[in-house]
Amino acid sequence: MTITTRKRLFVMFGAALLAIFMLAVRELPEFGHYRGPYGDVLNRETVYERHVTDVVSAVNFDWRGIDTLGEESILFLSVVGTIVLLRTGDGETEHKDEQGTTSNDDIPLPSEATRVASLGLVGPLVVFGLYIVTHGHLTPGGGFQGGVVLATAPLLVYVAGDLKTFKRIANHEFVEITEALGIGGYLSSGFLGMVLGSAYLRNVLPLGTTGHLFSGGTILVLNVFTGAAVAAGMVSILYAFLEHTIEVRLRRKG
Amino acid sequence: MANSLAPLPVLVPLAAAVFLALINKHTARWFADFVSISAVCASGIMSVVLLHRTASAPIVYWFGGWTPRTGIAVGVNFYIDPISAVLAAFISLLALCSLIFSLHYFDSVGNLYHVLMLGFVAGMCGFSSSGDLFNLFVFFELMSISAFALCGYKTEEPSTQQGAINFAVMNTIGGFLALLGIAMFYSRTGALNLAQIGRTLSHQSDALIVSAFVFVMCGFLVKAAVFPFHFWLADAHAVAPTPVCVLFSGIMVQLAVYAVARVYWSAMEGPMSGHQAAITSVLAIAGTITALLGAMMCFAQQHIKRMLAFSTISHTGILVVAFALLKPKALAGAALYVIGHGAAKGALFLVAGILLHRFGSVEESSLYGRGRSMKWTGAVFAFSGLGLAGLIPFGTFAGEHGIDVAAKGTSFWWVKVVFIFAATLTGAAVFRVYARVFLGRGAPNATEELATTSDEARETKGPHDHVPVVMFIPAAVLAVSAIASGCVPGSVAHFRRSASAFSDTVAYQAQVLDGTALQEPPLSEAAEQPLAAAITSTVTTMLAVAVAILALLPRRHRKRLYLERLSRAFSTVRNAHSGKIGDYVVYFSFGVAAIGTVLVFLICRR
Amino acid sequence: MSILPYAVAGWLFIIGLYGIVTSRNFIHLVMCLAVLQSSTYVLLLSVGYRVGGGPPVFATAPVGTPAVDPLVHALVLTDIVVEATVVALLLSLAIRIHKNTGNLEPDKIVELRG
Amino acid sequence: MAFIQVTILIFVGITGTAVVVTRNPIHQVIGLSFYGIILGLFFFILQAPDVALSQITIGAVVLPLMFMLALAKIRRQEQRKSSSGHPESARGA
Repeated sequence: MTITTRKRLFVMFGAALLAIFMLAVRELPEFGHYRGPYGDVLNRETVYERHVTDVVSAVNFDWRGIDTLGEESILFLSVVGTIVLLRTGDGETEHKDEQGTTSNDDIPLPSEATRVASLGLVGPLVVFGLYIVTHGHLTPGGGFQGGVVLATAPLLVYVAGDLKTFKRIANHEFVEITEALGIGGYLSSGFLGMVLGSAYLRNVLPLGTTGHLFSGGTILVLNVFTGAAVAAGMVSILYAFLEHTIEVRLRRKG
Repeated sequence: MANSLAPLPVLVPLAAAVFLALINKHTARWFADFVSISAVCASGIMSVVLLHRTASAPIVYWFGGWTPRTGIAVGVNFYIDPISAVLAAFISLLALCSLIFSLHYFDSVGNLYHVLMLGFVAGMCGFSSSGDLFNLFVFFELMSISAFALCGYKTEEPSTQQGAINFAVMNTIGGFLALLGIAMFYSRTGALNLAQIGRTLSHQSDALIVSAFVFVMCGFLVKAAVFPFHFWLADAHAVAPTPVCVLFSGIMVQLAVYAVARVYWSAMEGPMSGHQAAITSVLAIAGTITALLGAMMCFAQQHIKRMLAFSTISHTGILVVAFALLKPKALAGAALYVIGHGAAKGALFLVAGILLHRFGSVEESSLYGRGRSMKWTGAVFAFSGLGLAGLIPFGTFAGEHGIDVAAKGTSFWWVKVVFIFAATLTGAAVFRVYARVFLGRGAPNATEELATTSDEARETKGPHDHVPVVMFIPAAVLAVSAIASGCVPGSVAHFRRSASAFSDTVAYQAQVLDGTALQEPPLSEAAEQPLAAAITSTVTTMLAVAVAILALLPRRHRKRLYLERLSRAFSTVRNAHSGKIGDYVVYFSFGVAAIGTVLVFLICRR
Repeated sequence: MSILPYAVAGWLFIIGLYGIVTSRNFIHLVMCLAVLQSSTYVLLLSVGYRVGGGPPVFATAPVGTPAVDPLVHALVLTDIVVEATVVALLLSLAIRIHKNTGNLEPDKIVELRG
Repeated sequence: MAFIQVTILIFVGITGTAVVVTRNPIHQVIGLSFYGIILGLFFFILQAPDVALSQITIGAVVLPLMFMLALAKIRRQEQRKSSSGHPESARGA
């Protein structure tokens, strides 16, 4: 089929699809009138049961912790997949043939101001990321969000043009190990409940006082592991895309 | 907790995958092989133990110990009944065979292949045992992600990425369509647990429920490769590494049908009661088209892996028909069929892998007569072909017979003809390849049809002058399992019992939400005619051989029999399998729109 | 008016499909897939919304304050990570396909046919 | 439904459409980043701070960044191919 034919056909089928969808959502509860009961039970019980104040974190890391384990595994496997897909194959000589092309590299090295600004931001960013990760059970945020914030810190180093440092932080081995430790930690904390005679992912650690940093039992622990896994996973994916560019730029610098 | 084994078939492969990734750089290949094979074995053994335990009552396992409160499920549960346990055990068997087969494979790569395989196995095991709609989606994505990466594993060939990208885009769209459906279910019922959704919906059905079900179903059916969502499957199989194809074809595709059945019987049985006819007719038609189209496409292929892929499409069509009948008996047949077919198909793929290892090609014409020296390998190939044709006493025979019996007396008795057609053509394709490649019969270059793909790169290094034992044994084991699955005494009765428990919606909901144990369903033994079925199956197999012989005739004879014209007329259909992702998405939107419109119209008109 | 959020979700799904159907570039195609995916966020969050409800965080607000559904938030969080991973994988496939064929146009790469 | 919600929703629909119909991937990436921010705002208005935070970091920063890097990598591959009739391109064809 040509694109025009496809377009014509799709306008037809897409319209039908949208019509069915609209017919269906007419029957939904009106927007803004959530009826429960699942969410309401969670809102009511979480603080008493788990001594945490951010219900979303409790859902992710306790009520439905297995979903998050699955999701961490998805991230982990996709990192592995990206590395596998972007690996340099046997027959290729990627790194040896750069002399002729380095002049085409038009990414300018950053100015001194950018360098200072970016590197100056790294510290606060890391602190901010760690804060989000560790306070996930108290305020909005948590392992995912904090992990992503942490993952942007090495990128600032990259923007600052400090490629060697970036390479040192973001090289596959270090990041992969962090990633595997993050998800491995999540997996094995789950067994804690099992060992103590309850179910997998049972929250068996002391729950602490509501509102304190050290509260919520395994929720905090799982948050930290997730933070590590997400940060490492994101860095590894970005690094897999960047790897080649870095090699070239490092060589050009001498 | 007594049933603390329940999540382990998922967790053990996952833990092994993480462990291997952790030590990836510092470990030898043999160690990775060792770890992954033991993890898969452990997972399989635990599934078998679980299967044994489910004999008395299915296991409900609540993660985090969150048992339901006054009928409201607050956590996520695994629901393990005999059928899901058998599937999980079968996943492990197939994974074990393909891992052993890959001992010689991929000599050049690191251990990331094992990591992906283990993740894939974990995803499939989770998908087979989850009792929560969103959790089902998570495991769906988990197995998809690892499958995409495995599919694109041979990065050097341009066709590989095309196949993988078609696979990935279609399945991702399917996954998110299913998620839209899940959101719609959730908004109506405020629940994600299948049992609770079913109980809350009770018997109400309106446009919302029907389309939510259609979305979830179509999303999963994309993975099941049902017409018109099937296009990606042949592309993905043609390019994926052969051991991975074993898992794709042998179980991943079928799991999607299983999930649709699970969703239907745990949540949708009530809302759909009184409307079964609508579902049956829509799905039976889709399944029939899939079975016929897959069989014809299969016979038309020269590329052996692609041929086997289309054969999988055809057999999945049969499974969809079995589900469409909405009867426990058909379900029992389908479960048995999955095992029998998966084992036979796995063996066939592994033989294709052996051919690729020896000769660097899986193109029928270029392999002509080259397999003469490989008597045993050829025997495994032909033997598994008998399994595809549904010869007694293969598992496929018992399964197909079960489905036939269920269809008898309904207005869908004619599906038997479809089954015979599909079995004949898919079997004939295998026999034709066997005769050409392993016996050197027929014309060497009997085809003037468009050659589909160029030669594949070998997946292996080292000497290619013999068949390594580690490649042959898994193939033989799978071929033997294909026949063994139909011979286990009492297996049919056992599957029947499990299937009637599977389809007992009220008991399912009571067990999950209230914790009341199921009673043993009574064993209903219907009068059957095994003799007639046995004769049919023998005739079908003979037909398959006859068709294969016809295809081997010299060209002028085939011309006289109008076979040439037939194959030319079929080329339009072949050309629809264009390999263009845009086309596939158009067919997809057509499929969802058609199924949705028909079902909403049939069920919701007042 | 009250079904507007649902309509937007449906529209995003359809327009994403449209983009994929008509795409001439794999990178473009993957971005359309990201748009398609965002339809699930919009739908999920819309069905969990409650007029007058606060965020499901009870740090300052006492328990019992009307709040929106926390569950869909958790689902969307998972969904967002899934999106990022799928996009990463598809992009690496696209990079590979470009490396091997020098082409990014889906219709020009026809290795698999029939 | 509050006025602000309607406005932002319509805006979500429009930007989403714009991302799809933009055919130049580089412009599209900018659109996608913008779209991510709008979605984040919408989530914030729906009282979902967790999701909004996640959406803004991933949808508006990381995702567009991935696309940028992929585009850069592809451009580099193209340059290499054109600068020297490289054997690699012959391999693929």
